[in-house]
Formats: sequence, C-alpha cells, structure tokens
Amino acid sequence: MKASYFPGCSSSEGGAKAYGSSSQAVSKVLDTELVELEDWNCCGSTPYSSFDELTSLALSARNLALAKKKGKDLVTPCSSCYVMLNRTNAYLKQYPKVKAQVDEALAAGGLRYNGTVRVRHLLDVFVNDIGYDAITAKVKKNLAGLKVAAYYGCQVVRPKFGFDHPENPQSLDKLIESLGGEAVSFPLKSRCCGGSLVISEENIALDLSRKLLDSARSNGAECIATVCPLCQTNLDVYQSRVNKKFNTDFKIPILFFTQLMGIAFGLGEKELGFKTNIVSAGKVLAKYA
Amino acid sequence: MTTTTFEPKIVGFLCNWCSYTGADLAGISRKKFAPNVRVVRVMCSGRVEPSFVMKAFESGADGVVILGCHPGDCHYAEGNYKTLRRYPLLKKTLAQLGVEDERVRLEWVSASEGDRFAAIVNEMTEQVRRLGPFHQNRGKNVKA
Amino acid sequence: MEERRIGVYVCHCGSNIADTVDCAQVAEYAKDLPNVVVSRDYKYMCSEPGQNLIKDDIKQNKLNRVVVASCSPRMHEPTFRRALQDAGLNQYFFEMANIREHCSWVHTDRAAATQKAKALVSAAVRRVYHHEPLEAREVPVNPNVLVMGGGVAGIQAAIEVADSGNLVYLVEKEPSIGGHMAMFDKTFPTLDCAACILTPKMTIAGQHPNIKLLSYSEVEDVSGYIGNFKVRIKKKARFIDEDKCTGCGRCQEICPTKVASEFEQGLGQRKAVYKPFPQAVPNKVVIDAVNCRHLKGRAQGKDICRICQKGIPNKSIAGCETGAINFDQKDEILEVDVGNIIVATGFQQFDPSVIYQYGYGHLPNVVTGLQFERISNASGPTNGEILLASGKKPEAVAILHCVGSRDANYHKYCSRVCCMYSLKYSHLLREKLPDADVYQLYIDMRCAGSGYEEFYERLQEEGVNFIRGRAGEITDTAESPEEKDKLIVLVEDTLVRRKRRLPVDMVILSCALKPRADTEKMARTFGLSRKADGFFLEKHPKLDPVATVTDGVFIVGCCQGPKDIPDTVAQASAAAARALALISKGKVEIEAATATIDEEHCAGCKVCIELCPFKAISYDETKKVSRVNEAVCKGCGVCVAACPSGAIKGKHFTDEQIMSEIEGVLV
Amino acid sequence: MEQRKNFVEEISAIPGGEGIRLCIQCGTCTASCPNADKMEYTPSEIIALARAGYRHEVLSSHSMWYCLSCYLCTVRCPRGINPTELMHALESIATKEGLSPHHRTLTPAMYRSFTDFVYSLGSLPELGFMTWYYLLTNPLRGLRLMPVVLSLIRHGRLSVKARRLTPEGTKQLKAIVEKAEALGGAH
Repeated sequence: MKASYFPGCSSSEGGAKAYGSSSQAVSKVLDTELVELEDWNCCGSTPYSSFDELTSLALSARNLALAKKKGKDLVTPCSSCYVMLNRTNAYLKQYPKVKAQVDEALAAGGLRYNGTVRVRHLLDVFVNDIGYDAITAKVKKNLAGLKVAAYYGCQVVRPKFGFDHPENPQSLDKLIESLGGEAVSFPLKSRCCGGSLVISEENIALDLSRKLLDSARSNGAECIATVCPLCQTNLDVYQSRVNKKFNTDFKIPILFFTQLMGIAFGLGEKELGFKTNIVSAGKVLAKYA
Repeated sequence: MTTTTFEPKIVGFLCNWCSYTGADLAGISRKKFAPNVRVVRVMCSGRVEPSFVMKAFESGADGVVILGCHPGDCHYAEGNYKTLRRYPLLKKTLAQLGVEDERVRLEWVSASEGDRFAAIVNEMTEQVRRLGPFHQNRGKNVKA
Repeated sequence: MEERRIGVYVCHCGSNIADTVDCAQVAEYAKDLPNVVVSRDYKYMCSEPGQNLIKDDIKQNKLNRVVVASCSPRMHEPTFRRALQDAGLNQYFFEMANIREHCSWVHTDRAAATQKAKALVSAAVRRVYHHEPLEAREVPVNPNVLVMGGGVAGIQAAIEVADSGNLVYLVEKEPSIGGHMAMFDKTFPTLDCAACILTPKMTIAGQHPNIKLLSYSEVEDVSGYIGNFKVRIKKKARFIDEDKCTGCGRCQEICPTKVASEFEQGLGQRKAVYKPFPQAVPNKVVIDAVNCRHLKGRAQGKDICRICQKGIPNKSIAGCETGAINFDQKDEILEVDVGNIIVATGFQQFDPSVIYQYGYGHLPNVVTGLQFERISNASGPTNGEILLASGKKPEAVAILHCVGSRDANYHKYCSRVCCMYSLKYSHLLREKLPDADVYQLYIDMRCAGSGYEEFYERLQEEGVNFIRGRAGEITDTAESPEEKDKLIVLVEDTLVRRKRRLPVDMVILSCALKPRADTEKMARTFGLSRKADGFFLEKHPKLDPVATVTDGVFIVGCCQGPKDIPDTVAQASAAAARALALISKGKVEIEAATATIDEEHCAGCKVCIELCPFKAISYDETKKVSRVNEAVCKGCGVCVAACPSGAIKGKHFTDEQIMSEIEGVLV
Repeated sequence: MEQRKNFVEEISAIPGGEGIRLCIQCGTCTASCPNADKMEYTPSEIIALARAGYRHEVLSSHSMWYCLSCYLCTVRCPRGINPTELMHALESIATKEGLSPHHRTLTPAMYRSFTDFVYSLGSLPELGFMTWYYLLTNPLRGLRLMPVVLSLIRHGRLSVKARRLTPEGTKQLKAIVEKAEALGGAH
C-alpha cells in the first residue's frame, strides 16, 4: 500500500528526525510506502491559529490542496499537524464564510480544495488499516517482559477527530501488546505534557511533565512510548530539567512508538536513530537489541 | 439577495398524524422558516395520488414535497410503505413530463420533528429557487 | 345542486395571528372568492361571541358552508364543528385554514405571511364547496382497561379504575410490581420510607378483585381503536405454578446458583430461583432460565440439579413442598379486549460508565443514585449501613448533580428530580455518618415543589458543603499525602473562582432519568409518538398532557418525561379519570371519514384488499365486487389512491376536495 | 450595555466563539484545565467577563496565553462550547489590538517568533526559532538553557540548516499567506 505522507517540521529535519526515519522504516516492514507530500509547508501549529486564524487555516489548506492530487488520505505522525489539518477540514465544512475566504487565498496560489482529503494519524493507520495481527506477524524480537507506559498526549485523541476514545484511548496499549510488550496502567495517558509552553512558561510544562513521569514510574513502566514529537521532546529533552527543578531522579527512556515497533521488527540504529534519544534507552532495550 | 428573488410556490402534502403534527410543533415552538410551502393535509401519505402531484404542477406549483411518518411509525401501520413503493413510479412519470427530479421530494417527519420540518421547508425552497420557475408552457403538458 | 353560501371567519387570536398577518385584508380578500357571502375578521373566533358570529350568520345569511382561518385543526376543529351542529348544520360542512401554526408563528415578513394566509383561505373555501354531510359513527366502549407497567404510576391508575368497578389488566414485565420506587430508601422532602407508603398499594393491587395482575408479562401487539382495542399479551414462563407457590422462599434458600441481583443494582446477590425482594407482589418466586442449572442442562439434554424441586435427600433437606415448580412450563399468549390503555412504562437510569472521567465502573466507591438507595436502605445489602467496598465507613462523600442530564453529549434536558434526591442523600449521610464531610456539587439548585425549597434550607442547616460547580473528573492519582488512597474530585468552585481538589472516600453520581431502551418498540406497539428527547409525546404539552395522538391511549409518569412521585401519581389519577369518563359515557364517536366503494365502478380487482392495513375490505363473491367494513376502516385512503377504476371514494378526502384545495393554495 | 452586546457578538462571529452565549457557568472547563490555577481568570470566568462586557480586562489578561490546547474542556463541556478555540480567538483579537500582556507572559512572544519563521520560510527550523525567540525575550534565560541546547546538538537533534520549500512553492505559499492576511488576518 502507498500513502501520502506529511512528516511535519520536527519529524522531517527537526528534533524528531528519528520519528520520521523510524516511521518510514516501520511502514516499509508493514508493506506500506509513505510517500512524502512534495513541497508541503508547516501546519502553523497552535501558535499560528492563536495568532491569525485565517492565515493558519490557509497554511493547512495549501497542504490539503496539494494532498488532494495524491489521493484520499494524508498520513502524519505528528499530533499537532494531525489536529491543525483536521481542524481545517472541519472549519471549511462548518463555516461557509471561512471557506470562501480560504478558497480566495488558495486561488491566489493557483490552488483549489474541496475538503475531500481524509487526515489520518500514523497510529490510526497502523492499528485500523494494517491491524494488530498483521503487526504481530512481523515481530522478530518479541518484547516480552518490557513494561511500557502508552502515552497518547492530547491532540491525537482530542478534540473528536479522534479514532480513539478522548479520555481512555486503547489503540497504543493494544499495539504494544501486539509486539509482545506489557502496557502498564497509566491513568495520565491522555494528559498534557505542557506542549510548546515549555519554551515560554517552562515551570508550568516541567510540572506537568513531572506528573506524567511520576505516574509512569509508579505504575512500573520501564519506558514511555509517545505518538507526538513535542510530547517526546518535553519528556525526554527536558527530563534533566525536571530532575533539577524537583530534585527527582527520573531516568525513563522516552521512545517514539515507531522506535519500539522497529526494535520488535529487528530494525537497526540507522533507521531507528536511538542516538537522538537524550535519556538512553540502551539498558532497557538491551535484551531485545 | 435582491428584491427580484424568485419566490417558488411549493405544495406540501402532509400526513395528518406525524408530519402535520410536526409542522404544528414547528409553529408552537416558533421556528422561523420560508413561507413558500403551502400545506395540503391528507390522512396518510399513502393517500397522495400521482394525479395530485401533476395537478399541483398544472396549477402553477414549482415544487412538491410529500411528508409522511417514518417507516414503521405509520399511524395506519404501513401506509407510508405504500407511498415509498409508489414514489419511484411517480418520479419516472414526472421525468417523462419534463419535471426535474429536484422539484419533487419525499421525506419522513415525525410528530416531534418540528426542527426537521422547518429545515426541509428551507432546503426545498432553496433547491427549487435554484431551479427557477416551472414554466407554464411546460406546465401545460402536465395533465392531471 | 343546492346553492353554496360560504361564510369565512379570520381569527386574530389576540395578537398571535394579527401581529404577522393582516387579518382584515385577508377577510376583505375572501369576500371576492366564489360563493362567499360573508367574510369577517374577529379577535377570538374560539370565544363564545366568536362562535355566536358563526351561528347567527348561519341563521341570518343562510350559510351552508363555513371556513374558519385560525389555529391548527388539531386544536379547535371540534369546537367549530360543534358550533355548526348547534346552528343545525352538518358538522362536516366546515373547513379550517391553519394560519397560526403554519403561518403567523413561523414567518416574519408580514406581506408574505398575509399572502400565504390568503392562499390557505382560498384553498379552504374551494375545498369546503365540495364538502358533503357525513354522520359521525358511534361505537360502544369496552369498559375494561389495560395498564402497561406496574410502577407507582401503573399501580395508582389501576387501583383507581378498579375501584370504580371496572376490570383492569395490570401488565408488568418484571416478576413483581413496584418499579423503581420499591428500591428507594426514603422519599423527599417528607422523608417517609418508600416501602412504607408503596407496599400497601402493591398489596391492594395484588388482591383487588377487579385487577387481573399479569406480572412477568409483555404486551406483544395492540390492534383496534379507541373503545375497542384487542391486546395480545405474552405471559413469560415462570417455571412456577402460581396457584401452588406460597412464596415461602424455601426454594431460594436451597438453590445453589448465585447471580448478581438486579433489584440490588448489582451490589447484592440472588438465587436462580428467586423473589426480587421480600415484599414482592405477587408473592411468588420465578426461575431465571438463563442461570438455572437444570434449565441450562436441559438445553444440552441433561437432567441436573432440580434441588429446588427435590431438595437434597441425603442431607434430608426437602425441596418445594407444594410441588409448585414446573420446569415444563411454556410462555402463554392471552388475547384481551379493552376500551382504554394507560401506558406507565417508566424510565431507565442513565449508565454513567460512558462518562469515563467520572470513574464509574473502574474506580471503586463511585456509585449511582440507585445503588446508594440500596446501600442506605435497611433491607439492602448492607442493612442500611453506609459502607465502602472495603467495609469501612466513608469520612467524606461527594454527590455530583447532572450526570448525563443538562449535557449536550448525552441528554440535554434537566431530569428534574436529581437536585431533590441529592439533597435526600445528603440528609441520609448527615444522619447516619454525622462526622463525615458531605459535598454537594450542583450547577443550579432546582427545588420547585411543595416543601422542596424548605428542604434545601434544612440541608444547609444540617451542614452540607454546597459547591456551585460541575465536576470535571474524578481521579485516584494523588498529588499530596492527604489525597493518598482517596478519590479526588476536580471541580471549580465557581462562586470563588477557584479550582479545587476534594479528597473523598465515596462519590455518588446523580444520574439522569432516560427513556427506557424499549421505548421505540413500545411506541410502535401502542401507536405513540416520541419527543426529541425520546420520551413519549403527549397530545398537547399543556392542555392535554396525559392523552396521546392515539385516542384511548394515555401516558403517565416518567415514560412521558422525568418527574417526581407526586406528579407521577397525579398523572396516573388524571389518566384513570379520562378512561372512566369514556367508560361512563359508554360510547365513542369515531371519524366518519372512511372509504366507500361504488359497486357500479368496482372491477373487483381486489388490489384494495391487498393494500388495506386493517383488513377492512372484503370481497363479495356473488356480486364480484369489494366492500368496505366502515366500522373497521380508519380512513387512511391508501385504497382510494390505489383503486385503478376510481371506484373507491375517501369520504371528506375526495379527489375533487383535494384537487380544489391544491388549486386554492396556488392562487 | 452596548459594549457588552458588541463584545459577545464580536466573539460569536469568530469560528469557535459562537458557543459563548450558551455557557451555564458550570466550571467544567476550569475543573478540567491543567493550567486553570495559574490563570489570572479561570476559563469559565473569562467567558463570564466577556459576556459582562469587560473587553479590555479579558483581552489584556494572560489567561488564554496559558491555554495548552489539550482540548479536555472542549470534549467535556456540557453545552458543546469549544473553549480551546475560544481562547485562540481571544488570543488573535488581543494580538491584533496589541493588548497581549508581554510583561506577564512570554507565550505571545514565543508564538510571534514561531509564526515569523513559518511566515518567511514555510517551515520551522527549531534552532533558529529558539535563538530568535530568546533574543526577542530574554537572552539570559537562553544561556541558562545552554546545557539542553548542547545535549540536543550532541544527539544530533538540532540541525542548523532550515528545510526550504522549492522556489515555486515558496512563491505560492507567499501569495496564499498574503492573500489570507489581506482578507482580515494579522501581521
């Protein structure tokens, strides 16, 4: 299967390169080719929608218009892109006025968009199109005994564009189990990591991240699997800051769920890019690597 | 919108038990909608003969809506199923007489669906307005 | 053909019509319509002076047809038909133009509305021209009454009808009557115990000579019409000979199979052969075929257990001594004739597990209102002691209002009773656990009812912590030592604009009252409509709240919408009175608008016989024509529309009447 | 009175803001908000103030700038209001009118530097963005973050070169964005 692919800034050449490469590699194993959308632009993320609604919608609309030529679905591994693109679809449907303006803006770039592209999160595609059994079938190294906290964050399940329950999602837990791993109970699985406020209001973000790390550890998790570049960054890159601020001693590897799948599929460092994980996953994954 | 907007005339055949009550409910709850649909009450949508619809067009209607109870809710057990079965036939005949498909519409409206009634009236009015008047000269060859 | 002399009357309905429709102009317009001899507009046509206008004109101006342009015929057609009769005119020489519900109330542009009103009037005038005199038919009313549902509403209605000397079939799908009220502990605001006031009524209903109690039964089909319904009832196999069973309860003592008790809301257990609760009426057990070992074994051709029947001989434990247990019993079908039907099927509690963030189903000690009724009930699983799952007493309890009510995600409506029963819970908690903190989280306190606001005040005095805010979530993730092993309720105290975390041991969810899952099926069986919220639709929300679109079928209690016990009982009495009024009149007038077949033109093709939903048409072999039985015909007109030779005429909805109406609306 | 009316209408007219009239002040949004206790006014209070016509107080407050866009309030609101988008709407009005409280929260500046890059490049080079942002706000804080930045570089997580669109793509994007802004956007 071929799928039109929207990496988003951080998963392409940004801080979450490893997410991008592991997504590509894992998909290949699952006989799915992620064809990157040519000349896509940044979705604008929350900052743009808070700053200039119309332009933010136009930014996403351009991507959707480009994707329209490539087929029905547009797949992204980034929760923020997922929301921004979906939200644009919803707005164009719900608000004719807005649609008229966006159409006009697109026209200025010689584009048209009729709202037909379906925006999917990579996790959605894996569990609902490919399916757990097909995934299990590709497992080379069963992750038996690995205790993982399945962390969804917010925007993959909220608002309700979601393919999973907005308060109690299950798909990632089931995915981890289909790799042989154990998804530990993780009550905060869909709570916020602090998002981009880690930059402007660091203390707030660090506090939220601490709660997540705390809950994961107290439920016996050896590592946390994420489906969003920003969640990974906050929990991984800023883990040292959390330890500093709250003098805690967290040493919890934060993996992209595609890295975890890669390990189980027997893929190597080149594709999975573990060296980019600040908190080393080496120990935890030693027995599987 | 300019003052010269075309105001279509639409005849609505409403069954007494569900749809007419639903239309009353729309009134009781003061829903506002287009004045273009004029209601003719029948006991059951099953009573609506093709000749009624033809008559409507012949007498200057630009559109017709037939509203009955939801399938299964018919006050007369199954009258509306009869309507449903007769409907395609009606559509065919009208097509032969050059009546556009969008000028005639069959919908189910229950006694509690005042909002739905209002919505259908507005949709239908817009739909027929887009089509423009059903010209008399064409009206002529429609004989009840 | 006699000359047509038509009178037209345009009603202002105060300002209801006159505000949007120029009534004078419409009346003026009608003057020029063919055969109109008088045309007037008047403030209130339904008033006595209004009706007198018509009566006088009929006498002085020799009117023989009348059109009133006012409200919906569903509202006042009977009123004006009567006026015609009083003036010696056949009531069917009347036609109504609905310029209120279908015009003035739904349009804003005065010109357009007036234009439409004219069209509707011209249609009515053209139609009434072709009206023919019809005689309304009268049929006798069967004095028996069916009451569907044995909760407090059904019991009340049944007793009142039965006391008047008429036979009542009281049908209840559960093994015992009593409904939800039988589960309650106390009742607000008087705090008298529910059982104490309900069980006497249950006993009366169970023993009343005029009440045929059919418990563990379902209505399968209803046919016929007001005064003459035929009802098919399925009496589900109880596997117990009711005449022999004394309700001694020995069988349920020795039955080895335990399952969760529905009556105890899953908090307690019952046996496979059981009485739902000690005061059950009828005082008979029932065997639950799904769980009974013997009946399950039978399915696989095995003969096991039978302990209830045979006892355990080697332990010299005797089984049923009256030989009441009958594993061969089958479902029974009864056909009964009744003249009126009272539907009292009640409600169903909203299942809060769908609101995941409230923790019901995965966090211990989060309970529903009904579960708390049982916990607090002296005959309940904890003998009325308020205990946690651990058996400890709670030190703090939170009560959450509006769970599933006033919520766009579930039910938009207010369930009306939750504020009050939540107050009742607070009282029971303060009474039984004086040291415990009680928090009541409300959006608005709605205490409209006699003694209700006073009850609220009393609970304020009793020291309940009222917090104005709706809980966002309930979590067991502690953020401080004092939150350890507690349920933490997250809420904004909107009066001080602070987000608070309340550590408690028990949370009670005051759940919405919602339409029963089988409401749609019931609606079809009894010919009822439903409101947008799913409850049964009444004929008129204010003036006819217990009648329905189907004459002779009434709705009472919570199947019509959430309400408290006093309102439920009042509705039950109201419906009983309506039924009795019809019974004492003895006969009922039914629509004369039926179909007739002109034997001259009937080709005898029998198409109509196939189509008629009521088997009202039969074929006359000798004359080779079809014939309509007008007593059975309901005048739907399906046959009229279908008759290839145009031999069938739908009285009062003839082709020419409808055709001329079509011309009229299009002027 | 006039003002109250205008502000509510102004907000209702913005996509996502239309629900404001429906609020029953139950506080579910606040109770669900991870940041409510850090906000100057709680989310429900913001709505109450807006409806009461306290336009300036609302737009100059830092409450909405603390919104994490986690959408918990949105999926839970019993009136089907969308407080998250409402916050975004308020942010964009505040930005247009230069009311965002820079002295009390750095989020507006952070968003600004973010959008500047997206505006000019069509993509977001994190290193550039961060540097730019810290230059705009507080270079010292930037320095304190050096360890983090270094570890990022060490782990190859900060690429210096920014991803570029093709010249045609850049041109097209510019045209679209400029049109959008001409149609009532900001900048």
